[in-house]
Amino acid sequence: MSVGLEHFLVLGAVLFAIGIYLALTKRNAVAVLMGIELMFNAVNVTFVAFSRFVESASPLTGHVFVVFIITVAAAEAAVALALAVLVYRNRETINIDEINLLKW
Amino acid sequence: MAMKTEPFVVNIGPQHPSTHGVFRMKLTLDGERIIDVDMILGYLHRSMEKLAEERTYTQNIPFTDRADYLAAMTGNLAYCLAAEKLAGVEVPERAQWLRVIMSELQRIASHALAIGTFINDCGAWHTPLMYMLREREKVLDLFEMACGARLTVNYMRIGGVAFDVPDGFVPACRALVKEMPDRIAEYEGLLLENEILVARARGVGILPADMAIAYSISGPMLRGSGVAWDLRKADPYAVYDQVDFDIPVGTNGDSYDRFLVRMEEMRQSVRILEQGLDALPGGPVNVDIPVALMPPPGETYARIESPRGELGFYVVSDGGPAPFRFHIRAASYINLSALREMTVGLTVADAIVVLGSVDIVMGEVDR
Amino acid sequence: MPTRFLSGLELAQRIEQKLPQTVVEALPEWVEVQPEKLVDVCTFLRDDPDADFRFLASLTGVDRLDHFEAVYHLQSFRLNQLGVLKVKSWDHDDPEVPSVAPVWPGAVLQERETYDLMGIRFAGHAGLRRIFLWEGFPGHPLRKDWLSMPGQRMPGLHRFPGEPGEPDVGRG
Amino acid sequence: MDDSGSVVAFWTLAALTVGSALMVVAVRNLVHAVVYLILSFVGVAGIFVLLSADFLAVAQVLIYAGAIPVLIIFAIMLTPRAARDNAETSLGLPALPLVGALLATIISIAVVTDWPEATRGGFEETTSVIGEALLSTYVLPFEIASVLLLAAMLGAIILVRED
Amino acid sequence: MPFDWLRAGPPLAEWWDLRDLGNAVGGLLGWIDDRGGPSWLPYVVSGLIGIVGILLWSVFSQLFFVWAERRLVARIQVRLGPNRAGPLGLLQPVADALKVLTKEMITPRNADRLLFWASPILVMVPALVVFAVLPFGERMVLADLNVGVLFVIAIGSINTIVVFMAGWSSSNKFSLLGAMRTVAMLISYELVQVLALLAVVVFTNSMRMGAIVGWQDDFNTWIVFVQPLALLAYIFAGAVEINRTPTDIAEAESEIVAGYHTEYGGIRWGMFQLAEYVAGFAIAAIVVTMYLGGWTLWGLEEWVPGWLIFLGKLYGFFFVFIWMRGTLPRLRVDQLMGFAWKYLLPLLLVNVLLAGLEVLIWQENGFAAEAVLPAFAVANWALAVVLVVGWGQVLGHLRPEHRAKRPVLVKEVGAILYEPYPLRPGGSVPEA
Repeated sequence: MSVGLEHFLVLGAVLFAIGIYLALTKRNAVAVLMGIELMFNAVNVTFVAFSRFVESASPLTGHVFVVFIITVAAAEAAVALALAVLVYRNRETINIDEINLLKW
Repeated sequence: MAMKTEPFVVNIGPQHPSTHGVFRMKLTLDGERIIDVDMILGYLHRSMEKLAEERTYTQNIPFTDRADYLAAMTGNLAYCLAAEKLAGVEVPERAQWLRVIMSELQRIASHALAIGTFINDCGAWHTPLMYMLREREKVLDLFEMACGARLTVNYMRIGGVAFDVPDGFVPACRALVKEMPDRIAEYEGLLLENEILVARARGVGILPADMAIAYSISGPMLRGSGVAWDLRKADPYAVYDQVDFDIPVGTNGDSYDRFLVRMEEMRQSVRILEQGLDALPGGPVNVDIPVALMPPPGETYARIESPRGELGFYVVSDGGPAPFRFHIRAASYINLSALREMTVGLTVADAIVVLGSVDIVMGEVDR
Repeated sequence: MPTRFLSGLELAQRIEQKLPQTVVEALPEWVEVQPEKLVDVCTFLRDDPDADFRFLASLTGVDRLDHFEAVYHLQSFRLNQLGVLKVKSWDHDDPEVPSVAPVWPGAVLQERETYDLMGIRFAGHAGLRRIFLWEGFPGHPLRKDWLSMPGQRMPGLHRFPGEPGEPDVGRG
Repeated sequence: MDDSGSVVAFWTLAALTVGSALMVVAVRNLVHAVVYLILSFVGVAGIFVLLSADFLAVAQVLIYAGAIPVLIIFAIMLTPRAARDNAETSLGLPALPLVGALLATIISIAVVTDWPEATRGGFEETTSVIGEALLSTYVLPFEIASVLLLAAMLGAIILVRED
Repeated sequence: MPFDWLRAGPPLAEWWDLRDLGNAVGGLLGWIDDRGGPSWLPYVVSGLIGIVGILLWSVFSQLFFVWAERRLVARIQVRLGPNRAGPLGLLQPVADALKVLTKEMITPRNADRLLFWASPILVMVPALVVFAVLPFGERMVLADLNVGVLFVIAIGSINTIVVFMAGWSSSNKFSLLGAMRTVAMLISYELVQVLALLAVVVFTNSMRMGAIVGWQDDFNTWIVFVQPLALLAYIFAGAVEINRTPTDIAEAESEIVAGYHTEYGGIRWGMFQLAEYVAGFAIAAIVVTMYLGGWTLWGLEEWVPGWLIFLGKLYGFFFVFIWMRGTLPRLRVDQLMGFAWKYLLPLLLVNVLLAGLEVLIWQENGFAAEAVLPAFAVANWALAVVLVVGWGQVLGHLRPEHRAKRPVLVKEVGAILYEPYPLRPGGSVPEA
């Protein structure tokens, strides 16, 4: 029994699916953000797995991408959470069902 | 757009490391910032004023020990002054000087503890407290030598003091007087310039002079707020008019100033002690008074400068053997009036520092 | 220089000059004023440069069996003088005098204490609650008739305050 | 990767990661959800170690197990108690087939595609290579990312500032 | 072949040579290999030896240091300290441990049971795991990661979450206050830690702990000589991380009783206490490894076991923490955060820049280390003093309201000497 690229790709896919389910269904803005973070992680796993297993002249490019993703994710988390706090302050709720000012 | 956080109510006390007894502060917080303070007292209330109405004038002296149990001598003194004023008793010269000596020793002991616990409240890990307790121990040893008790001394009597001091007392007291200035200088060197202590206490809990007067604040707190007021000079009792000393006055009215004033007052007390030991005359230490002292009907208000401020006894006599009314004007209780004024807008950590700088004794607050 | 004791007679004279018909009785020891004028008198004494009583040294109440009196010891720092002011309330069941807390904020705690232990209500006091005893404690212990309160009420409680059960107010 | 240690490690870590991620969906308490999320992130860090990405593994722990949960916790604490549940919207049931379909697609692609697999083992030293790449080939994205971080920081501060 | 590095290097003396306990382990592993055991066995055996060794060492050190701290602080406080149980009171920690073990563990009714139960266990993890990358001796390291420095920082950040879990799950207001304080504080000081350690990495050009010690050994110097400012900042950040005065605001006894572990009793409280000490050892060990030459002592390690030198330095450094606890009051939380963001961070940024410049000058010109390192040391020490004092001046820590003063002495009563601060009553002096 051995572990190869497919194993990691499937793991990434499962994590991504869970993340997208969280983002789609959760009522709480913070929980939605947690789903998005999970999706980022799934993508990171995939990147690193490709970097490790796939033939390439500069295999560590995948790692560099992951570094960028982590950076951007941190920035995104900070802004998104600031938004959540702000929305709560203005609308007294962070239930995204009730945040519908932009609804057509 | 203000931050709408839920107000958060925290009970500091009645069982808390730094409420100095069973005092309870109900803090309403917004984050760490205090938006309201409520004091809840009475956990140590013993209804002394009612009990005193059932006992003779002499029997009431132990109550005054147990009101401000960290300054029993001054408590005794204030009550005896009131009773003497009411009954018209003259106190012999030697007793007067002994009263001054004991009061000043008591002031050193009480201020030492106040400074130690104050710095503890600022977050030191008991070290200054331990040093201060060492000094206090020496004073308590002297008390033990004089009257056999250390905390609730019951030493003063109406018309003098209970017993003359033993022969070894004056040399022992002189040794302490000789040693104390160095000690105080050492503590000042260690504490005054401590950057963290200054950062914690300077500018925290500011009480302006006019507010301090309006809130009936007295003692080191009042002097810390810049008011030069000391009953030992303003309304001399015993023989304070015959000793020379200075009143230390702070200028900014913050917690740090109160600490400074207490520190300097210890030094001034040592000065008074020196003069008192030199001037101590011979002679009797008390006068005979009837067992059931029955002062003529009337009322009196006698007050002294206790370590915590103006300690007053308002005693009303109806001619009987027991006081008709016995009211203690407790300094640290009334000093608490301004607590809300001083703490609202600060953080929890600051509130503890401010409370420490007020120097409350729950026995006196609740009585 | 010891504190000058401003005698009641002198004090009464000064008050009468400014606020006539407020002094009820003046003795060398103290001066009694009409309760309804108390706040005016106190404000006057506080702000008058000759009296300068900016410091309320002590506030307490006395149960004189047929009436209650509230006693105010006033101190001036600048002039170093002390004066004593009294007001009386002749309603022995429900004594009430005006609060001087607006004049001296230092009166807040002392009035609460006097209310708690003596039962004198201070009209105009914003937070007149019990302070040493708990809400629901029957009677006011410093009153002379406390041990034989009317209506067979007894001091003390059946149980600790806060425990479940009937409220203990006015247990008979 | 066919030694038994790697296989055991992979399955353990995969189970930890996926199990914790599922718990994030399942638990009702948002704070518990954050704790499970951290556990899941730590599992991902383990996966990174397995893939010999040591620098990324440590960075993952530092940022995903240390920094971002703190942000999330602060967001939770700054909003009221009532908003601390982890309930789902009515979209829960319709989302399931959608997510299932997506999952099936990705997995089929992953399995069916014939990836050009390399035969080399793990990396010896990743940190210095990443560092050099960031400051040579990818220097422009690197700078843009730093500007983005700065902008995000300023934005977050301005958003929640009390005027 | 696993653990080649353990068997590499010059053949040392026999396996029983105390100078290097790695010898014994290497001998054992070689013995297992020779007998043809399964390939995973050496991993498991060496891991177990390391883990059990670190665990036992940390527990016994903690017990000893509970006693040592009480005795030393007592000495600072002019009293005796524990002196009844056993000779010199040495058995006092044993008695304490027995008491803690037999006490009831109370769970508050409103506590979050899962997290309340898990926190005391998890709090040990970051404290202990750090030791995995720290070399106790030349080859005595459980896993000499090549990202060791980053690992240490990453593990430290987990601590934040555990403390928050403990405080939040207790359902106690003091705990929650303590937890939020800790979280705010730790994330501020994480940056300080990173920058302080980064300056070291710039010099050593490696994040491997072993290599950092090796660098100091090669150049016969300690990094503290070339990076004094970084050490100073790291000590402060370390004190924050392990909740010691002047930075023990997370469990400030006089304010919030015991902070995040107010509700814990019995052995659960004991775990927090143990973790606090072990984290303190970890900080001290990091300081010793990164700044104070690790297990080397200018050639003495040839004669004295390196791990003894390491432990000696570690305990010696831990004494600094005890000393701090005995002598300093506590800062307020906003002062502590202000100190990190306004004072330490700018200084450290300048420091990292300077370190980079120095290394650049050194490498580009190919100077000899013997010539260039003393020059750097002198320059950096001078600069550290200038920066610390100068930045303090700029921030106004030497303004009048920060300086000590004396009360005014008066003879006559009645005067009013009050001078208001330029600020609102009841408020505090605004930070510069």
